[in-house]
Amino acid sequence: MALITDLIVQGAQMLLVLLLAPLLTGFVRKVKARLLRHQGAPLLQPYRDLLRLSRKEIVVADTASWLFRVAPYLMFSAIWVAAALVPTFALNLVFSWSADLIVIVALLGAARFFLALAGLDVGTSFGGIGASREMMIAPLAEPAMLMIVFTLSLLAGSTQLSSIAAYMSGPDVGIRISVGLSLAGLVIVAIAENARIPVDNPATHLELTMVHEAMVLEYSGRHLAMIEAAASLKLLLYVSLIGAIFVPWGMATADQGIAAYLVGVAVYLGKLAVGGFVLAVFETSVAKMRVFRVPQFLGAALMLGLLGTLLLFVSRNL
Amino acid sequence: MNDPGTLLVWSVLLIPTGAAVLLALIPAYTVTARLNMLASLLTLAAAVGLLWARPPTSPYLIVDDVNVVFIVLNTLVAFTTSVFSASYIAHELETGRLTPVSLRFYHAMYQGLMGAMNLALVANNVGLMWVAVEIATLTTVVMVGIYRTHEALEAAWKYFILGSVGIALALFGTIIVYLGARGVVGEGLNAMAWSELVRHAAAFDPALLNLAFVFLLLGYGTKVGLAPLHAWLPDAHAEGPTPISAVLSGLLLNVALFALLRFRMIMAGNPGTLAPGPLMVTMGLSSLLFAAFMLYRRHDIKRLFAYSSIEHMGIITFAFGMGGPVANFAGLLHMTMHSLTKSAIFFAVGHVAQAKGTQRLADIRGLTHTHPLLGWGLVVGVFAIAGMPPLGVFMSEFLVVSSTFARQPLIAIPLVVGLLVAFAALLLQVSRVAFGEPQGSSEPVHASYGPMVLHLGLVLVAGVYVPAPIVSWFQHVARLLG
Amino acid sequence: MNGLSFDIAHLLAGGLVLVSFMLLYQARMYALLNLFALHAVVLSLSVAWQALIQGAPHLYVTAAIALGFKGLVIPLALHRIVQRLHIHRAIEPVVGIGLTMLAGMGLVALSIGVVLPVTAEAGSLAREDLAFSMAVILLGMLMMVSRHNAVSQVVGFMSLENGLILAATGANGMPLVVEISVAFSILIAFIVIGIFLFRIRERFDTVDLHALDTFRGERR
Amino acid sequence: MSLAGLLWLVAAFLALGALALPVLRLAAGSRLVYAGSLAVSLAALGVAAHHLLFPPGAPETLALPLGIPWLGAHFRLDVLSAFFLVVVNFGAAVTSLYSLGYGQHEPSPRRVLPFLPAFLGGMNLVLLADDAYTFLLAWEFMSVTSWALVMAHHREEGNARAGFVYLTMAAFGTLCLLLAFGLLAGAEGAYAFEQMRARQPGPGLASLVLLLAILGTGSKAGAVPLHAWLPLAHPAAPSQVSALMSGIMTKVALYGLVRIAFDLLDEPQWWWSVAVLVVGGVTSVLGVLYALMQHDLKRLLAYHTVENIGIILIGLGLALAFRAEGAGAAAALALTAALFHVLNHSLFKSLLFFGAGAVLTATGERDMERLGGLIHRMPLTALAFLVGSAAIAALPPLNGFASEWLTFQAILVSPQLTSWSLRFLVPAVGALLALSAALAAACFVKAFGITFLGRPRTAAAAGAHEVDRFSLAAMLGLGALCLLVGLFPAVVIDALAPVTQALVGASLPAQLGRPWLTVVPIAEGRSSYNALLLFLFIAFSTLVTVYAIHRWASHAVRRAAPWDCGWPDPDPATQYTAGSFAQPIRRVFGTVVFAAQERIAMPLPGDPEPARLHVSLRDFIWEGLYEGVARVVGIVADVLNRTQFLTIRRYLSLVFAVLILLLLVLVAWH
Repeated sequence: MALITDLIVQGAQMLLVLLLAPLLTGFVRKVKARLLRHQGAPLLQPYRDLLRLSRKEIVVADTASWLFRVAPYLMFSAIWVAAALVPTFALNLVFSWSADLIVIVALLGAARFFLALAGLDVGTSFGGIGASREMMIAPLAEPAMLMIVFTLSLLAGSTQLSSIAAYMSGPDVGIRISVGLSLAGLVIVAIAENARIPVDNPATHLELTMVHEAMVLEYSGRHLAMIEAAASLKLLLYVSLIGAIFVPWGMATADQGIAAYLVGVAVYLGKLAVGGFVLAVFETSVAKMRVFRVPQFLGAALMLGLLGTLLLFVSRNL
Repeated sequence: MNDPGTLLVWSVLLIPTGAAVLLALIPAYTVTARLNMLASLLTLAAAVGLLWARPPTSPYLIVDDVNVVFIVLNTLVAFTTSVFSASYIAHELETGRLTPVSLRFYHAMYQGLMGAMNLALVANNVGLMWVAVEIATLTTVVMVGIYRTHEALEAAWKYFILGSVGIALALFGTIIVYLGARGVVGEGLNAMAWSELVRHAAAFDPALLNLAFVFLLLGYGTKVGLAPLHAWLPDAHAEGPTPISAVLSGLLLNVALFALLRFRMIMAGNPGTLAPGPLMVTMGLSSLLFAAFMLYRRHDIKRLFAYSSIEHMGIITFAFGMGGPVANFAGLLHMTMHSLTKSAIFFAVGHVAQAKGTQRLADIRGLTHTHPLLGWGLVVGVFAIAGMPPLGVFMSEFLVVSSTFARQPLIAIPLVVGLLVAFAALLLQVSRVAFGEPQGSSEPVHASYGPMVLHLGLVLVAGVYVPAPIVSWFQHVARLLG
Repeated sequence: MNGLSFDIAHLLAGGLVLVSFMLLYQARMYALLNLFALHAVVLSLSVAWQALIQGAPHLYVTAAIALGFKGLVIPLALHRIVQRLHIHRAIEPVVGIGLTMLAGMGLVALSIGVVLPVTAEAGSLAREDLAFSMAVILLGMLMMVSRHNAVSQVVGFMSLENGLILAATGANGMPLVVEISVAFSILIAFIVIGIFLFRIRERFDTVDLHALDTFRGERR
Repeated sequence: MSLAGLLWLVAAFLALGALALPVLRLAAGSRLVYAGSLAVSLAALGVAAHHLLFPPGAPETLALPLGIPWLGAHFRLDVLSAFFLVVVNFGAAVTSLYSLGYGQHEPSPRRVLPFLPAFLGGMNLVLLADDAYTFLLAWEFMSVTSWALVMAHHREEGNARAGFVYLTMAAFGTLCLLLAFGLLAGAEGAYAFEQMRARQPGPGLASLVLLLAILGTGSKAGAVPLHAWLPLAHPAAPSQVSALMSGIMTKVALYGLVRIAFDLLDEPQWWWSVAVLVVGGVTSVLGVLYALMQHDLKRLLAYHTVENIGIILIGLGLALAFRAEGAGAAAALALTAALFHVLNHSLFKSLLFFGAGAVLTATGERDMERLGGLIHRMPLTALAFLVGSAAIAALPPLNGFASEWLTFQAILVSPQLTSWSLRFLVPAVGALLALSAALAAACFVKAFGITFLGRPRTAAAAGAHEVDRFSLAAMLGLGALCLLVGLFPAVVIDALAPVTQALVGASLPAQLGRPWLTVVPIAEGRSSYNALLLFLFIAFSTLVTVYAIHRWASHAVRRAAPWDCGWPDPDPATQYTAGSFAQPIRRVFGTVVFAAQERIAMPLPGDPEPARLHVSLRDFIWEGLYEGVARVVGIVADVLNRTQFLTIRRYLSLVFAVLILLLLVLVAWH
């Protein structure tokens, strides 16, 4: 019985993230548009896009191999699973203990791996440029991410998101400089991973400025739909990750009743809205940087992570 | 002459001498070549007999744990070399580098050399030993010059002059030893009989012994080819006939070193003496390092291996200088392994030089492709000499290095450096010679591979298993060496 | 052993060292050869004296060899070589004569210093003899390395070897002395022959070792 | 009993090598030899696996009257050697299987077949040796035989040099180990490992021993800066040999380190781990950076071996640190991670080298710039290579990720350490580890993408064909194994428990008993990883996606020319190349590490010349260390060589000088 409910909750989260992801993207776009004094597309536009794409026929380059057609499914499901493993509105989901934060990062890495391969598959220069730049950004982002994980696990004594969230919501965390540092680092990593301004511009089609878009240039139809969906899932994932770690309040636990779950969902929606708004504001207020400025940007994240760790040692021993 | 031991030891001495006379008389070289082999085989048989039946010690002759192994080794290599030499000189006659006349001379001298070396090994009287070494030197001088080429004669002359000085110094050392012994043992023969000297060593005047050892170290050290007394050695090896190079490296150096060991034992028997260890260690290290670096700039394949002989004599001297049961055992083992391996290498080199018609390293390439057996034989030989397992030298080097490092880490460093430098040099040269795009003629050479294969086989076995009696003899000698 | 015989032996040995010094000093070829003959004569005297006081008749043989072979035959042979090969008269030393003499002094001092710690029971005569013979040997070697000219190098080697004979005869009752002296005579004969009519002259018109060393081992 | 059996199998290997030449006279000679080595290695694998899974109470020992006379040759089979025996012999078996097909393309089998079984025998012997002499004998024998294999294609450009560098470095390592053993054995020569365990050197000497051991084993395993031989030698050898050397032999070298540092040395110092950790971190990052700069497929793989050695060294270093501080469980975790990675790397590195060999036979090319599009012509090889790439890039749920995850867990428990320098060092090492992992992913996107994807760059690549069934069987089998080991890491972890128990006196809690086979290294609440569940999860969601797409989305597919932003260019030269793929990373890291410089030679206007991009990289380790040493040796050799050309008089003066010197010494001594 308990298992059944657990599975139901887990499934609910999977559906939830899947359904909310395009909405978040749409929300961000809307806010950005408004900040730029545009009318902006309606909130539900991303859903419409996905539907339209999935109805179109797909054009596959004749030099493409089976990998080209398999990659979107793989990356989509990998990111979907990763997103489903991050606590959103409830803690201690049934599958959450099958993977900790490191695994989630690795899952995203897997998705990137296959997408980059797909970019190289057709054998065009744009695919190559996208793949190689994507693969430059990742090695810079992952150490920073690990440093953040390190800091958190030092604090919470765990790499399990549920445990971390429980600890952060607990009484004995207090205000720590390390937490702030890792938050800043995580934000930078999230921006880079989601190909947002200033690292990358999801809206552009000016070839030299794009990374992610160049990589998926050859995709069309339902494949493209899946890739878009995966992208917005990833954004959602990071927002909810930040939420779960740094604003861990209002999340339901297994033993509480259905009401708690509803509260959790409401709080979660709030978090998403705030996150999306902040992101939109940030994106509109900065300009995209040159590709080879990105290393410094991410290096800063790494420094923040290391600093957090070391400060933690100090503060612990003072 | 009644007991077998005496008979055997005399035959070890007389067979070569008689053969020498006989060979000097017979003109037909095919016959003499076979006779040479036969005589060497008989000597070997007699020597092997000595393993079981030893003669009673006389003031002149002695067969004991110290020399029995080396007598057998000496005669064995003498025999295999004679086999190799038979096929070698055949080719030399075809090419006309040797005339039948000079060949008669060659064979006679060969047996004479063997007799002299055996005498040096079995001599109990240190004066007699000195005489034997001198004769051996003179015979080799003549044989080095046998090609009568400009270079050969000059090499022989260099060898002759330096050797004579060495002889003189060694003699002076011997005289001083006698002076020291005279007061204790009493005047006359016994005062020069090694067995007596060792027994009474403790009572000698240490100052005299020290003085003697200095002269002996230089005198016999010149023969051993320790740097910087080595100058004659590379040219003598390079310019003489290859069988002589094999015998020089394989045997004569050993014999000279053996003479030095006899006196080392006397020194070890006397507590008051200045420990000869440091002297030998220094000489050994200098030879090792010097030769190791000299290996790099060589252009002549025989000279290359001549320098490697200097290197190994250095290692052996070093081992005896370190002393102690392990190092001394290693030294003795290394002497044996080196003479087997180095002669095998020279067998290969001789045929290679004949096949390619040159001794220039630069003109010999891709040997394993053109002459597989020769090429791989050379490779295996070089690996053996470089101390690669599972070949015998590896064991002795293992023992030397490890025991040295445990006792004197700082001394072990230059030793290891020298070994590594020498290894790299040999590997560099051999991988050029044996591999890569073939150069030079590739028609098969009619060679006798038996000796080479036999030697390398023995070395291979020794790396894995050393027979118990040899071990016990060596251990006894190691104790005597202190 | 009574004082007088000791003194005489001492005198003769010292005389040998003196002659070695004169050899070192000498700069003219013929005079050098004559001096070497003198060297041999002094040696034979000392050997003969040793034979007398030791009552070892076989040493007379050695004395005779020294006198006949090294006192007469070899010097004459060398005379002929010098004539035959037109060796210019002067001997060019590597370093100045004076310096060489100085080095010689140092060598004598060294040999005495080395022998000093030898305890007297080895026989004082033996001890002194040892010192003197070692001095002669070292001086001989010095001569070999300080002369460019092959003949004078041979002379140096022979004086070295005289020192050996002196030491050998000085050691009472040493066996094989005669054999050794014979062996050495043969050795010297080889050298002289080698220089004289054997390869050297045939191939080089001078015995100056520069010519002999044109070949310095491996060609570059 | 099983020890004796293993020794017989070693003998069988050697006999196989000895018989190879006569057997090769037969038509199917090479097949026979490979089949023989397959059988022997399978037997050895069985024996070793049995000993590992059902360990008897005490290790088996055996002494033969060989080797050093008064000592004899000692052999020992304990769980540690059993584990490495499993790794070695499994690799040997797979390689033999692969060679059944691949070996047919060998141009000079007479230079390969005699040495390959001997090489395998030597590696087995190293793992069984229980005294210094036997160990070093087998160790160096392994080097020599593998050198002979490197020289198999001796007429190819640069192979002789590769062999020279390789064997010289091997000799250097052996001498270092020899010195280490000399210290352990002491002056009286207690060479048996049993005696060494009994008599421990003082802390100072022990540290010296450890440093020498790191030098000795590191030079064989390819730890920076002693790695230079590896990228030269591994590509030079035939591919199945490259697989053995990269996948197996380096592990045997690490076995030597583990044996000395964890077994022979008793009281570890905490700073030993600093040495190992620094070496490991630097090795892992530099290795992968070097790899990214390569365009020779086999050399790239060789450099990746360097990287993985670094990862394993990090694990070992952590284990040393925890052991020194007496944190048994953590030490067990780190050691398990390291050994697990040993197994994994042997699996996927063999697989990748097999793939490279397949590409080589199919196209005759090793240069990625001349390949491409092979996935169309060699689909199965491509699939296997893809799995291997994903595994070495540490993607879940494959095996590479499992071991790296464990390593990260070990890093995350480092706050237990009391030493400050370690506390600060370990996070940095962790960052390096993450960096190298991410770079590895980039590198294998490049390796697989440039080689197998895109359009063929040469006719050879276009005309490629799938390889024979033996090779495919070996590769696909390894690929399946990579997945299985990744899905069930608990099995391996439990198998490693006795090993860690024996070495650090503790072991991870048993994993197999847990629900859903979850891996929980320390505690439920702390961290857990369930590859199986994750895999099912992903599979499920993928199926759901696929179903949904095919249920509701359109099925229309149109094949057309690539879009490429409207300017598709048929010339395959317009694709991204290996060099251009690595360009961003080269700009970011290379400018510092390799002093990378890019120069564009732009032709004058009207000049039909194409513009050229010149990229210059410098290998500072090679230039500084190796060429420096070579220069010094050369100078000394030149100086000393003058003594070859003196006159006789000068030689005499030398003798005279030595004489005077010795006499003076004598005087001084009195």
